[in-house]
Amino acid sequence: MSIDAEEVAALARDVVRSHPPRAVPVPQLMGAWYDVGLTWLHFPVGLGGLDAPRTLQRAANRVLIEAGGPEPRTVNTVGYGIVAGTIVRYAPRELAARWLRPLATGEELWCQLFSEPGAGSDLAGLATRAVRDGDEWVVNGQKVWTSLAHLSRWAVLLARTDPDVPKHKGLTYFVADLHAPGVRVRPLRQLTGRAQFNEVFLDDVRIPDAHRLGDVGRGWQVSMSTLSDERLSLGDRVTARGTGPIGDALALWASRPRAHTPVARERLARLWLRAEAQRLTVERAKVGAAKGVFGPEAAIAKLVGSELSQHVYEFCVELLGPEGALYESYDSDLGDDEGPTTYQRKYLRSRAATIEGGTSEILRNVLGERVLKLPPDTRTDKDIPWRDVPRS
Amino acid sequence: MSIDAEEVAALARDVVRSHPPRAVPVPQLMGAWYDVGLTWLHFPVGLGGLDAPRTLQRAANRVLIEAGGPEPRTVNTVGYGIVAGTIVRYAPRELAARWLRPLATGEELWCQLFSEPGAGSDLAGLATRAVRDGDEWVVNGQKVWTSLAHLSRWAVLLARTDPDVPKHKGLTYFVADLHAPGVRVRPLRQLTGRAQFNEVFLDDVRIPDAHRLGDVGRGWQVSMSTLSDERLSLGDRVTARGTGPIGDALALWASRPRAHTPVARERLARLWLRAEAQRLTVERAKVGAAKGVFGPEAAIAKLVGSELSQHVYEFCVELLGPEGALYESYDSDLGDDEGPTTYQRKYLRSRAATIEGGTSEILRNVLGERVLKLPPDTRTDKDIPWRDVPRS
Amino acid sequence: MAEFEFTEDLDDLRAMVRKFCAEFSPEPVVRATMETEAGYDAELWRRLGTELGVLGLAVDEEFGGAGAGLVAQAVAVEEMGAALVCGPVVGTLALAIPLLSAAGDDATRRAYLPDLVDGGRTATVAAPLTGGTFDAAAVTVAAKAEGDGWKAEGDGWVVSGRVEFVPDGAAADLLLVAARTDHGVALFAVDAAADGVRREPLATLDLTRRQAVVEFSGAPARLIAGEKRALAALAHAARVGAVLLAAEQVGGGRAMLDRTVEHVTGRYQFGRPLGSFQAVKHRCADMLVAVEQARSAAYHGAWALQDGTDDPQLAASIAKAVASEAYTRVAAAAIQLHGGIGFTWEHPAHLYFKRATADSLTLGTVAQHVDLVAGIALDRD
Amino acid sequence: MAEFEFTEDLDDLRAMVRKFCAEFSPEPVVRATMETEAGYDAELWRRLGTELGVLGLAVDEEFGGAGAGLVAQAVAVEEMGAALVCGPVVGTLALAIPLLSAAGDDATRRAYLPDLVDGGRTATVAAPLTGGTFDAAAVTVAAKAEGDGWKAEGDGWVVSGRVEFVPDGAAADLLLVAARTDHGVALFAVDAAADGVRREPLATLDLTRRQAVVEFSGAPARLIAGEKRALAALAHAARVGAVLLAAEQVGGGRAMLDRTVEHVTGRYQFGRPLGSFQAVKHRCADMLVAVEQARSAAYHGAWALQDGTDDPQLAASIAKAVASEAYTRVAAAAIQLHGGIGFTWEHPAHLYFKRATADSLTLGTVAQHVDLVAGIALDRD
Repeated sequence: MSIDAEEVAALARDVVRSHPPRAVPVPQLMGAWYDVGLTWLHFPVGLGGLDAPRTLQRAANRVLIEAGGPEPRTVNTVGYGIVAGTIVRYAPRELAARWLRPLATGEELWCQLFSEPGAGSDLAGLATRAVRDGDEWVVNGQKVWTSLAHLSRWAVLLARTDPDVPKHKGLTYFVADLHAPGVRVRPLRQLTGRAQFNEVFLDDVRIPDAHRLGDVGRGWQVSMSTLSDERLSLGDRVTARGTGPIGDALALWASRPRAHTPVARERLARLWLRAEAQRLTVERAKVGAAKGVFGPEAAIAKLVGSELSQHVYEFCVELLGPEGALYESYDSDLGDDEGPTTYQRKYLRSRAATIEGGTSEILRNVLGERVLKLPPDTRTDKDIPWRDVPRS
Repeated sequence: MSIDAEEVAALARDVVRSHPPRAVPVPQLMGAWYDVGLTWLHFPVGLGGLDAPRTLQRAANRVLIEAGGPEPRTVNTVGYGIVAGTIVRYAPRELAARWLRPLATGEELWCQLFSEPGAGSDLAGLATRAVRDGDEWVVNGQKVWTSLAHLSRWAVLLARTDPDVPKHKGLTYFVADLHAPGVRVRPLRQLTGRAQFNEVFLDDVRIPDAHRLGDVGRGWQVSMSTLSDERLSLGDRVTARGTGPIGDALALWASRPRAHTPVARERLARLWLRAEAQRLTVERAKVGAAKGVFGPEAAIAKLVGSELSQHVYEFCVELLGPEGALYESYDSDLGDDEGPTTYQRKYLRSRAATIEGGTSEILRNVLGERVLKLPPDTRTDKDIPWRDVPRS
Repeated sequence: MAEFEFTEDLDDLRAMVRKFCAEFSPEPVVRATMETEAGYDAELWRRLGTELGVLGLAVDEEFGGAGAGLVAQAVAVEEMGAALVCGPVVGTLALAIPLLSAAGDDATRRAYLPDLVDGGRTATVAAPLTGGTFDAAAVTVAAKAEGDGWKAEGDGWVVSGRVEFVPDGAAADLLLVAARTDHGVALFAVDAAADGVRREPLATLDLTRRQAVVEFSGAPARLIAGEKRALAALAHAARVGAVLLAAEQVGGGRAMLDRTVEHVTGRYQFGRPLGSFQAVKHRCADMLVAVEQARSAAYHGAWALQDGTDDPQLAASIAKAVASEAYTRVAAAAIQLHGGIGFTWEHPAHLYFKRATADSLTLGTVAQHVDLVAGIALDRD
Repeated sequence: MAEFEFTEDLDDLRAMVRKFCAEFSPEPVVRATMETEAGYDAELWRRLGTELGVLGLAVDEEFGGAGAGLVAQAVAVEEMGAALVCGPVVGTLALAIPLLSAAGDDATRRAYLPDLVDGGRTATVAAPLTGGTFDAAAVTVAAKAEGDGWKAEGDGWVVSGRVEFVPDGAAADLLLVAARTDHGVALFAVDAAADGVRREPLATLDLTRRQAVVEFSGAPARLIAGEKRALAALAHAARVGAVLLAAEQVGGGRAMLDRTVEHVTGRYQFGRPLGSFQAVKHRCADMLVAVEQARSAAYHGAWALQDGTDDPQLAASIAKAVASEAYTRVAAAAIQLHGGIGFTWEHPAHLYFKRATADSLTLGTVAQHVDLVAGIALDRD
């Protein structure tokens, strides 16, 4: 616990010296990074960490990135942000060791089998069943909105193990092997023409009980701890003024001087102000997070950022004028929508921003109930067996 | 029933010829108007009507107004729009005759004792009690948001006669004499500094059972029939382009050429468009109403009009710049906020527009549930005795 | 017929078009058609013209139309919009037919209109109309008389130049072209199959709504109208086009609202129908308000142009501005209220959202029409 | 101190000011004070200066201040705004003190600042600052030297002219006046009690926030700064003023949010607390978002001006634009969510709504600051 930012940076410099990021393949680099304990500084020694305060993580990552290495999170998005913390908290050490290193190096990607077509925002209402059979569980159901499933080796899975208790109490959290028999992954084409997400069908998929994380019936609590990891990692991110969607709008603006009407200029300036207020709020949240103080800023960031991105790309498409009604192509290899692309595609893609990862409606509930402590909505589904809850 | 618009107009011309509106006092003019049966054409003969279709009313009113007479509704706002239809439907003929003529002439003004401080939008949750005592009822409680109470002789009153049944079922509808002992009217000062509304305190006020309109316990149904009268009268109103709040903004705009920035111009044009779309929607509703077809337009008109008026006066105050932060005076004789006044006062007054006469939240519920037939919110108060409903 | 008097005839017309679309252009047909190269089904278009007779409702009977007026045409377009019917609605119905009706002499109208009204041929307009009005200064095509000066008969002209963003430009049989002459801007008819016409289809955001770049290099052209008539007719066509697009936007918005109400009524979360949640209900109410306001604005526009009861440019810009804003907001809300499923290719919400976007960028953006409104309603005196 | 590091010192300061306001300026005191002629209680103001020492937090210790920086001053102003403390916050705290700090030489600062910081005297600035920046072209006062040219000592000048909308203009003891001279615009100090000074109080929308018209006719004036220093200092004061008003807006918005949450939690309709209805809850959530964004923008502004870490005009305009928008929206939402009671004179919501309105029209409207932001963030290169 006595390690400080300077020592962390020194360790990091050793790694990038012995494994020059621009020369060494990522898995090898990130393997060394893991072995030294720099991947998650606050994890135990031997599991990619040094039992150090997580606030030091930025010092390590800065060295890595400045030397040309990857932003670690991008190596295995779901694995870093959502899975690793859950594994280290709930998996036996031996399995954790088995899973974490290839997770950290990116050799085994992870995805998340949570959402279902029938559940939507009501995640705890999910219907995928896991039935115990000796030392194994047999899983049947359908998951959706799974990014990376077609590339992943492992998934964290939330399934219903007891339909006769209220919905939050009958869930259990598993690690599923996506190479196991009975798993079928189908890309889900989006309105952009691309497929960034998948449907995953689970037919009699067998999972060893050892791959259960947390107690039977405690899946909801386990998944909640995951969400708080996600929130804690906010502080690692970097935001610069005029980047992200508003950066796109600024670039478009600069390239279209003929479209510079006073009215459009004012509209863009107001978007810029919202983006900047938002960015500053995230910056403020980081300072708080570094001190262990978590305010409402993460939920606000998602809520405002997603709605803002829609308004920004609406502005872009209107600024394009008739050209905004063109599109490069809907024919596709079903690749994803990430990375540089056209304004029109981003405009379409932005429609999902207020749905994925918590709808704006749910986020406003969260702000109202968890932050402002307003009384909950009348609930009729909380205390009755899941089996009896009305469903579509 | 065979009377037509031409005959109605002829009758109206007779009245204005024999009682020249610019020469004869209003009560005398409107008395003659009533006696001929032109006040509410669809009412029975002898009660201010001719048993004629209400669609002919416009023909009569046009003659009156063109001859310099008052818009009849303004003679007794609440009486015409809300009370008269209820009286004619529920009061014994003798009492109806007693009440309607002075109502029509404006000699006895009416007001409405519905809202209560503890009920708000939940009108049916009201707490004013009426207890039977022989041939009378004894009423105790407090009403609020009563316009004209200090000038009125009579009021329609909704009171709880049975607290042991669900809230909608325990209400009864009365006519209260505001000159009766136990009635106290207190003006309620608004944020504008003026007092347009009153609080009315009822302490052991005695009402004869004959002044009950409708059956005991049927007050809710009676009050609902009142609301639909209000909606039906929409068609009588006249709206011209560029009048109302947007007219104020246009006048201000014309008077301040130095404030004509492109950005302000666009903002005003967008407000103008909303006002115009709104006006056209009311016009469309009138055509439908004349054919007996009632769509969602009346609720939309209230919802949009009230929010628009706020945005319009926000624009005005911002256009005024530093001058917008001035105010003529909060010292007042507690007069009301109607009639010509300053932009700043209208700006303040407009904040009530989305609250009075049905909040915007309630109106959106109405549009969602009654027009779009969406499923109702979870209700916990509908089927239990009023006495047991949780209250603040 | 007084404004907003929807007669029984109009109701019947609406029911007929709705039924036809439900039967012959349901969603699978729309999806199949939009994936074709042409982007529309010529046979379906012909049936709309002949069987239903809804392509020339505002055209005089003398020229093959129904003489029923622009309001009737708007009703038909609204229903076609609600069903996302693929076809040259913008090019032929909203622009070329009104343009020819206003610009051509009787002989010209007799020559062209009946085929367009029957749906046997399609046409479009190659002229700078993207700003919401006809912008004569932006004409990019030049016409040269092979003889001298104006001719009563239209032959003997050639046109050259390039026009971007021509609606339905790749499929149209007939191109109505605004071109600069020595005597000002005039209107010409060009056979799309003629030599000297090159068309480059554009990949569009809305696959049901195509555009093309059209390039003329000495293409033979027939003079339809000289400057005075041409300018007035092009301005008129821009307004009629705006009003008909507004009607289409009303139809699409209404369809999305209905669809959304159905979804949130039947779908349960947290043990309750989604639509019982106030946030969902209120957003639906806002969609309803938007659609109803758009309906008022669009039909006011149709009645005003039909009966001359309002400033035509003002009426058209009110219609287009209000309906564009409404449709895009309603379609976006529909996606949101459908949740993840509304974001998939399989669900029709995106088809409407894309149509709403394309409509809002066609014949003038909201900002451009707001500017036009400001010019008329605010800048006077 | 890094940006957004709210140290324990700042937390303590906040708690102290909050406690003081709760005790000595609760709502009844605010109401009583706002009905007085002066509109503020000189004794309370003096206590804020001496007992609490929160009027000169950003002033160097040498001149009687605490030398704690602008962020600390913003914290104090936020709390005073939350309590609607009546006093010359705009004139003295937000404008005159920063202006003197920036414009005066040491002797001048020693002469004026300690009394202002103590709260024993009040001051204001009579200069065209209503557009959000100092507008030298709009100066309406002329200064004439009784001797010749510039003087090192400030005596021997007289000023004449009329200035509208002077914040706290009627009550201020000292008037800092921008006036035109033969050598450009300079800054003068005028004793408000001097001959040749006439002040006409204005009836204000926000009774807790007074203004006046100030007219000078040959009033004796003391030169504080010549053109170069005057222009820079006036621009600086406009920015500090914008940032401090933004902090006040954050305080007021937060107070309204807290008040509203309390109301909708305790008030039942339809058998449930109002706050359990999603429409109410979501509107509260939007209020929270607005307040939090305003907080970020306001304190970024304070830190940026304190530490020089951002373009000062950009930082100030971000603060004022975001916080103005937030406060007016939050105060309006508060009235709405209180229902009828929120519209009464008895309920405090209107006091905040009027303060929000007045603040949004003081030292630049939202539109003016948006324009300033556009000039810096969009128009470059």
